[in-house]
Amino acid sequence: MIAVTACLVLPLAAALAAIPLGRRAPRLALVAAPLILLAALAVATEIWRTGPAQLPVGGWLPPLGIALVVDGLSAAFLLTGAIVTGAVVLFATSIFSTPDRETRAGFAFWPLLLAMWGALNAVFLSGDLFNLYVALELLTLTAVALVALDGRRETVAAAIRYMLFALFGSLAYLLGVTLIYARYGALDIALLRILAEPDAPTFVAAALMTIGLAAKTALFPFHAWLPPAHAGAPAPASAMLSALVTKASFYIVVRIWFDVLPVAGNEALAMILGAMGVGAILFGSVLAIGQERLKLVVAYSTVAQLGYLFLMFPLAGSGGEAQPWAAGAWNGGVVHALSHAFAKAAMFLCAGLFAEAIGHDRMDGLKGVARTMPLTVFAFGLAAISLMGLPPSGGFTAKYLLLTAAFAGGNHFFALVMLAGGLLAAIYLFRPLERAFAKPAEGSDITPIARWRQAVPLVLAGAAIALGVFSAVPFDLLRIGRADAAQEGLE
Amino acid sequence: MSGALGHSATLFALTGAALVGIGLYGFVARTHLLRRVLAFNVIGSGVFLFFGATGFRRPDLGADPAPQALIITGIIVALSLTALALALITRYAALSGRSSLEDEAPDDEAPDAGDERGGG
Amino acid sequence: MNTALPVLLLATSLVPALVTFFLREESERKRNAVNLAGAFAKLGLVVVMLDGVRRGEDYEFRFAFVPGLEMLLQVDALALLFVTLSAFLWLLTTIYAIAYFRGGSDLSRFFGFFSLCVAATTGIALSGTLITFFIFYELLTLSTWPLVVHKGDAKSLAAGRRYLAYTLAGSAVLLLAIVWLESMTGPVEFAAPSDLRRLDDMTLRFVFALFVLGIGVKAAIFPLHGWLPTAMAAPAPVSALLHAVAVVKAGAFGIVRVIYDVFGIALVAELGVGLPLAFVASFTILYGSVRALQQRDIKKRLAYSTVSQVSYIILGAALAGPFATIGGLVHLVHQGLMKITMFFCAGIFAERAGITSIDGLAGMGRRMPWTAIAFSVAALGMIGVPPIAGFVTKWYLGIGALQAGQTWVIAVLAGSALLNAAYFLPLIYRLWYQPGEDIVRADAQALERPLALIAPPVVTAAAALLAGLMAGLALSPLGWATLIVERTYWP
Amino acid sequence: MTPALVFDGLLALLAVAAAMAAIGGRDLFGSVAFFIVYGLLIAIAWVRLDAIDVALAEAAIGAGLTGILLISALARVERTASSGESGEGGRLAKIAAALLCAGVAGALAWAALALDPQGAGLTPLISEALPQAGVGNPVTAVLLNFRAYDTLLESIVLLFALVAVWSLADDGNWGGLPGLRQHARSDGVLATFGRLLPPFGLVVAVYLVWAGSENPGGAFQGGTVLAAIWLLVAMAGITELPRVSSLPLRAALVFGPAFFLAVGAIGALAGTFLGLAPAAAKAIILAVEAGLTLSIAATLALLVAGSPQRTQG
Amino acid sequence: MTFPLGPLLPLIALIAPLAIGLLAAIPATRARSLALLPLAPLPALALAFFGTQDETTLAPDLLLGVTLTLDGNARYFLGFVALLWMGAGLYATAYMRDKPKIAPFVGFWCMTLCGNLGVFLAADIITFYVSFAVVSLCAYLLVVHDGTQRALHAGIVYIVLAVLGETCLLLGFLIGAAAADSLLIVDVRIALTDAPGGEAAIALLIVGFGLKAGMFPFHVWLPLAHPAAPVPASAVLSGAIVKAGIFGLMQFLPMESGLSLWGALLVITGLVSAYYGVAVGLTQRNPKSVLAYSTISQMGLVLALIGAAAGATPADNLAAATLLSLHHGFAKGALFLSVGIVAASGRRAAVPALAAAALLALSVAGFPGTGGALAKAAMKAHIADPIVYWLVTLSAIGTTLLLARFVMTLAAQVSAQERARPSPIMTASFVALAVAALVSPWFFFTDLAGLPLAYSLSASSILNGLWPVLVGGAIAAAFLRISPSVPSIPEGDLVTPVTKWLRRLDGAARRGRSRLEDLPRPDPGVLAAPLWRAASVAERAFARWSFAGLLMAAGALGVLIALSLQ
Repeated sequence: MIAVTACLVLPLAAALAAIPLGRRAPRLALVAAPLILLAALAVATEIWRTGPAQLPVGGWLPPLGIALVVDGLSAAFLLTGAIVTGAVVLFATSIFSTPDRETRAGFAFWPLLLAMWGALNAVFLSGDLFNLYVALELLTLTAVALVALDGRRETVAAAIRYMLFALFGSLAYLLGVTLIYARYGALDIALLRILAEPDAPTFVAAALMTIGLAAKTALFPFHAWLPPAHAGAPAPASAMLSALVTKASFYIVVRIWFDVLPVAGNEALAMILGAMGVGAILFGSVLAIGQERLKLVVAYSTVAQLGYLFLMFPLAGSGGEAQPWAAGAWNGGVVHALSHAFAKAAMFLCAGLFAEAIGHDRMDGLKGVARTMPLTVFAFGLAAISLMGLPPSGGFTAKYLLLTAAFAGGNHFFALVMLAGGLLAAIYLFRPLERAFAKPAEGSDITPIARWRQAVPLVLAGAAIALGVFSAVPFDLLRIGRADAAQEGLE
Repeated sequence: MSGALGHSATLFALTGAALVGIGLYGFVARTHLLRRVLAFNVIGSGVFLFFGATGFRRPDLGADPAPQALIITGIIVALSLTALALALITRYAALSGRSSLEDEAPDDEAPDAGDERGGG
Repeated sequence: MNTALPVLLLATSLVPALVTFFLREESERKRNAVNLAGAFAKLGLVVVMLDGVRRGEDYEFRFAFVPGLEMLLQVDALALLFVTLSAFLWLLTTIYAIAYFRGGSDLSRFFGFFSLCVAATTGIALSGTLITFFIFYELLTLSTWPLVVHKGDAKSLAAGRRYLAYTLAGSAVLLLAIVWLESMTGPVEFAAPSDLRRLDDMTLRFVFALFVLGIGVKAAIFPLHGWLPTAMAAPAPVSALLHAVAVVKAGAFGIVRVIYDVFGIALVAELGVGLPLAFVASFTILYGSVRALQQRDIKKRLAYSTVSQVSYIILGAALAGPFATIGGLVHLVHQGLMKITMFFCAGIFAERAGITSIDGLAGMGRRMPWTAIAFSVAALGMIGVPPIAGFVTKWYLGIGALQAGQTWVIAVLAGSALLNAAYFLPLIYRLWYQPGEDIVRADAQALERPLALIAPPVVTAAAALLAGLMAGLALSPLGWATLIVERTYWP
Repeated sequence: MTPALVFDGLLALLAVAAAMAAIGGRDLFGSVAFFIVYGLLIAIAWVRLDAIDVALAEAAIGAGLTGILLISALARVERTASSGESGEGGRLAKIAAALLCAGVAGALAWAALALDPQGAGLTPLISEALPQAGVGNPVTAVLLNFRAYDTLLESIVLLFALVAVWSLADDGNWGGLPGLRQHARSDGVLATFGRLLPPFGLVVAVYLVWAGSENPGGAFQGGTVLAAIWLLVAMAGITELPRVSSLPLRAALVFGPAFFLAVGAIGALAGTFLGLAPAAAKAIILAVEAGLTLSIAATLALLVAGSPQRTQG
Repeated sequence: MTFPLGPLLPLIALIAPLAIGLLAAIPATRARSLALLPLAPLPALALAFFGTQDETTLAPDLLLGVTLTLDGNARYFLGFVALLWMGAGLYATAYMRDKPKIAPFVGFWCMTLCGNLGVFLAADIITFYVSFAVVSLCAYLLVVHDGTQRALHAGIVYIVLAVLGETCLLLGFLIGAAAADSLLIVDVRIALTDAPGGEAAIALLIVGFGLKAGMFPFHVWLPLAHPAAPVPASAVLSGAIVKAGIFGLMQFLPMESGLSLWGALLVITGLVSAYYGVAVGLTQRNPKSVLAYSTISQMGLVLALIGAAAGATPADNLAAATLLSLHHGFAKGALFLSVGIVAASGRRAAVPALAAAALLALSVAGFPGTGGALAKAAMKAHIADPIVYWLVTLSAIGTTLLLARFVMTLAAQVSAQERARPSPIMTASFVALAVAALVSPWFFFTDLAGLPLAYSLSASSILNGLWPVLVGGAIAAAFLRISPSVPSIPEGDLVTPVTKWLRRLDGAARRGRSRLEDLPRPDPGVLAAPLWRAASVAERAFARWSFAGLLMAAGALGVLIALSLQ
């Protein structure tokens, strides 16, 4: 399947080419982005027609070689990643392009961004646990580098703190992979699903991998590195970080628990992940409400929204017979991840535009910004709607599915937490919106922003809404090659 | 001969586990950033040793090449991460004149008694 | 053709909304043209459908979000009642708003959200399933908030904050109720009510209470009405269309849907939840009137009067006899006509003569005769003086209550009629019989300009008069309400 | 208790002791020194585990290169930051940390003991597929054929580590010379070594890469040696490391992974990504290895040199 | 839009006044509309004379289906009301010629007329209620037409009580219609007796209609409103509009089923009103308020007659009541006009007017030979209970006294200019109504009183009618000579104490509310602060790597333990 290889090769090739190209890298990125988007689209249509596919790299079948796996879940994340990164590339050309002479940030940004894109695609396509490790490390490396791109003291400190959490996470994950290999002699996900049994090495491996990936996904209580890192990074970088980088490690956790070791999972594990999710929603929201800087509000909102994703584990399998759709919670979690990607990317780009227009990042500077930057405020509003889980957004469809699963399964507590999360989100998201709609304070000169630059976040926010309205298509896409554990749950 | 070697595999696996434990202690407990990078490398080598040992349980068939390849890849990745970490730490030291993060007591001032002085 | 019409009906206000958003601030003529065209088109469609539905056609549009979770736009007689009202009043309010805002700021934003809100109201009316209802219910909240904070000063921002606190909390409760119900019985469709027997009585009662709490916020039932008086900080066209017609009516309409189509009258009676609701509604009627009596600001007094009047509809629905239902439904239209007239006039008094408090009204009868006449007709109608429309509602509610054996209700009706007189007659008296200040105000002709500002209240006042006078007509609000009741609820 | 086991036991104990000294040491420079010793001990352990390739890599990269990086970082941090030595954190926190780390180690040990003593892993499969791999050394076969995709990604990781390190430079001296000015005396010991050793190093590196296909060795080990040589020459003041913005340098850095990726892409066009036909496998692998060695050498050297500090010579 | 069925005349009778009212609204035709005023009730008059009885006209689209019919008594009511409106209308054309605000006067005059006629024609309860409401409301506008402070005050009292009355009527109609499950008045009347809450409904209806008819204690608005209104309006108010209340009672009270309890109560209040009206009327100075109190007294009598009907054969009593109302309408209308004429005429020209007024007064008192006598005779013939019979006859004395008082106060109203002469149109209308008052009972006595004309001419009835008048006259003459100082009760007697009490109540409520308002309301921001502080302290802890690292190690062990609990 050429499309799958294209998804891998194109971003990496572009990343490599961007290093020597230096000043002309933005043009290269503008050429590469649509191609990769096309490739992702081709992958999606391919599996839509012919179902999930497994492609052994180099012709060697697992367990010897590495197999690329393409199913609904991976295609969905590939496509979302492509759209978000494409938009970020388009947006970044207005910030990181210095035609006259090459600057440090201009040189470093493009290769790192394209490498990150390659790493993301590698994670979404790989079917081998160790290969996932290497791809995850490339992703973390580029992410840390992008966080520190500003070179200010706070961002370097944030990058170091991110690095510490990430190092622990990767070591834990690596240790888990070694134990799995030692125990089963295989690293391929499809093979392991057959071989896996609930015994000591598997438990230790699963525990280490779960906590390692939880740290990389910044799940509460290991979330503290995310806000300073994502708020410190430049706008396009923080969009990529919040929207996609955290989702990659979440994707691996989903793969492990639903594809590889469903047999090892049990009620207690689901409850622990659920509890951490609940903690994330409540803790993240409370902190987001108190923040003064807009980017910190959006960053803490990420911490909170990630909590919803992990509610998927306790709720999976409790779809209830009354629902005409299957695996409600699993689908809800995934759709939430996708719509959060779109909405959060849009929101961070908007935050970037606001910071650029009013010169600083404090929220009280936003007064009257709706008059001068209507499109950006509209995009921010649409994204906020999706994050609050209000219809007609993707966030709502996801919340509805999770809620129905919660009620059908009888765990009303999670349902109440989700609703409370929605309300708390409304509080911290309407604070900036309210200032935007207020009358502009005297003497606040807001530098105008080009309309096309304001349109980019609007497209992303529109995608988040469209995901809610036209959610039938992604729903069918996700059904292809879905693990049956998604329906029966982890017990 | 084979019996003895078999035992050494488990021996090295246990050593690997011990090294991971020691490295983890250094990585978590010590606040000096360079010490933490050093500890990270100790854990890394511990993990690889553990992995290699489990790959040598059948001395008769020779060391399992797959773990070896993975370990080499792991070492290179560990190196890359260490290089980036060290560059960050040097840059941070140049910018802030500190060798540990603000919210953690620098090695010399922390009083021995009582728990850690938070804040900052 | 039958599936296209509901979508077209929705589009006639959705399309202008989206177009207006992207229009530049200066292109006033284009903006007015788009909105007026939308309004006329909607009115035309409504007339076509009125005829069609009377002849028994059914218009339906299904769109599956997630397979099994459907958006259903269904034009039944009840829906048309609400749509006709909102279409007719949208047209008038647009004309009024154009004149009112001549030379105002942020008008593209205003008209965009204005049309969006009407689209949401139409959506609520046409919704055929609980989920569709919730989606448009939320869209209404989101599209009305920017209108409430339109002025951007501290007062309207505080009003907006309070409005959001109430409505979003209400929507969370509503979502809780919907999901709780649908997790047991599968997606609920109004036309084909599923049997709710799967839940035990206690849960059903609790869910019904949640429904009423959730929707009650918008229907301004006591104690959930706090937001309505403060929302009066919004400009006049907003309080006219939204807080007299769209938002509160959507709440009342929602409760009618829940009682008749979700639970069904038999179940409501069996559960014995109808009576407590009637008590709450009656208390709100009296409470609203008493509070209105205490207000010195005109719009605040009208707001509390709205709180009291909307509960008539709920009372009618709660008593659930054929006559009471007709009374409730027809009041949906009558109160809309009368209340919007009064808000229009309040807006004119505030805008043209700078009068906001009741004492300021002294002697305005001579200076602004047409506005004063319209205001007086509407006020008399509210009191229930025949032949203006108000008395038809009181008549049917009274008969319905007696037939349902609840004689205490007519005492409430009488009490409320007296209270209405107590707080409206002084206004009329001041208008016509109290001598105005002697300082020479601009003569009457100068005040009552432009025509587009003065005509709407006169038209709606005339409509209220006609609705009462020609109540026997088949196409009059009463005729249509009777058709609804005979066709769907008591065949 | 066979003599081999005694040796292994001793070796393990020594390694653990070195590790504890490195971690617990009071003086930072002492800790780094102990770390390097620890690295060598681990290299010996790899030899005992009959994993020669890994031993080479551990010695060259694990102990050597990481050691150098640590020392240069220590030097720079000492110069700018006031770092003293003393225990930190309360006693309670220390005990909790120790307990938890022991717990993790215990869990690992418990898992290790629960493993099947006869587990053979992929050895049979690899030996069976070795003939089609085009190379004799099974480790190189796995690295560059069976799991070539891992190695490709890994090389990109290394390259982008350098890009990240470079991005931490000051905006002012972007495009300048990496690392600090070296001022070795022209007739000093360093200068003589700088002139004597390069030819030997070159030979050793080429041999390592060439031999890698049949017996232990390979691109990474060879690359490290080449990097060491280049650093020595630079430190000796004989040559100056090229500017960060020089095109040939960047081309060299990118060539290795780019060539590998190109091979993969061509393979994909022919049907399978990174697919090497058994006949041509050896030639392709060697070509790729050569390219990788070049790039890895350049990358590692520049990683040690660090981000550009100076704009002129 | 279905076309109305049945004879069209009733509809035209209602629409004609509205048309003229509309003319007044349009500035161009405003002057001519005043001239057309007297013609407004013409179609109604024609309907009264030539309309076919018991024919229903149905206009399904109007209101909730307007059905009009003309039963026995209604025909007479319609007739005399129409005539009275024509007379007053004629008078108004002259009275209003040079006065300001003609348009509102004509407009509301016509609407009140239309409402008044509607009350008599309505066959369904909704049309009746609407007409009744229109009459009440538009009458208010006539009362406050002059805009003087006194008129406005009277208006306020009037409208408050009118609204109370309307509400009572609405409740009564609701209970009746719900029980009868039909809108026709006939069915409602039958259903009222055994309806659930039937007694309450009847009480409410009595209060509602009684209030309109000036029944004690709800009469307080009448002496304030009638005098304050312009002369033609007061004539119509007292003459025709009050009769709407009477007609309402006749239509709705379920006489057939022998409603003894309410009948008795009605008789008592009727008589109390009669005597109370006389007592307070005597203290008044303004001739119009004396007339107003006389109306209260006369209407008291009619109420008593209707109340008495409950026991015996209701049809006869109601017919007698119709005759009584007819005569009172004409007489009271004429008397009010006379006040206008006397005020507009000099000493010399006033004499004939005063004489005519005195004659009318006698007629009302029941002096034999006048129309009043016949009406009184018809009334007394149908009162069975002897005590009531005597009380009624004695009331004639009171009436004579009161009207003598009226003539005295009227005489004082003669205008100062010697040569002032009232306009011929005014006198013509006054004379017409006076003649109608004196003569018309003669024509209708036979079929309304159910007695041969001869009965009234018999000696006993003449004597019966004569002595109370003579006694009354004697007392009046005595009073004239010694002219004792009569205590002056303010118009509307009970109103002043009640308003003072209400004002005190309102003050207390306002103070109570203001105390309620300044209760401190918890500000959500304050509550959230500790929560936010705790969260940020926790956040700083989580951020510290040494703590977070431990947490992760502990997390791994925790998950391991959870998993191994399999």
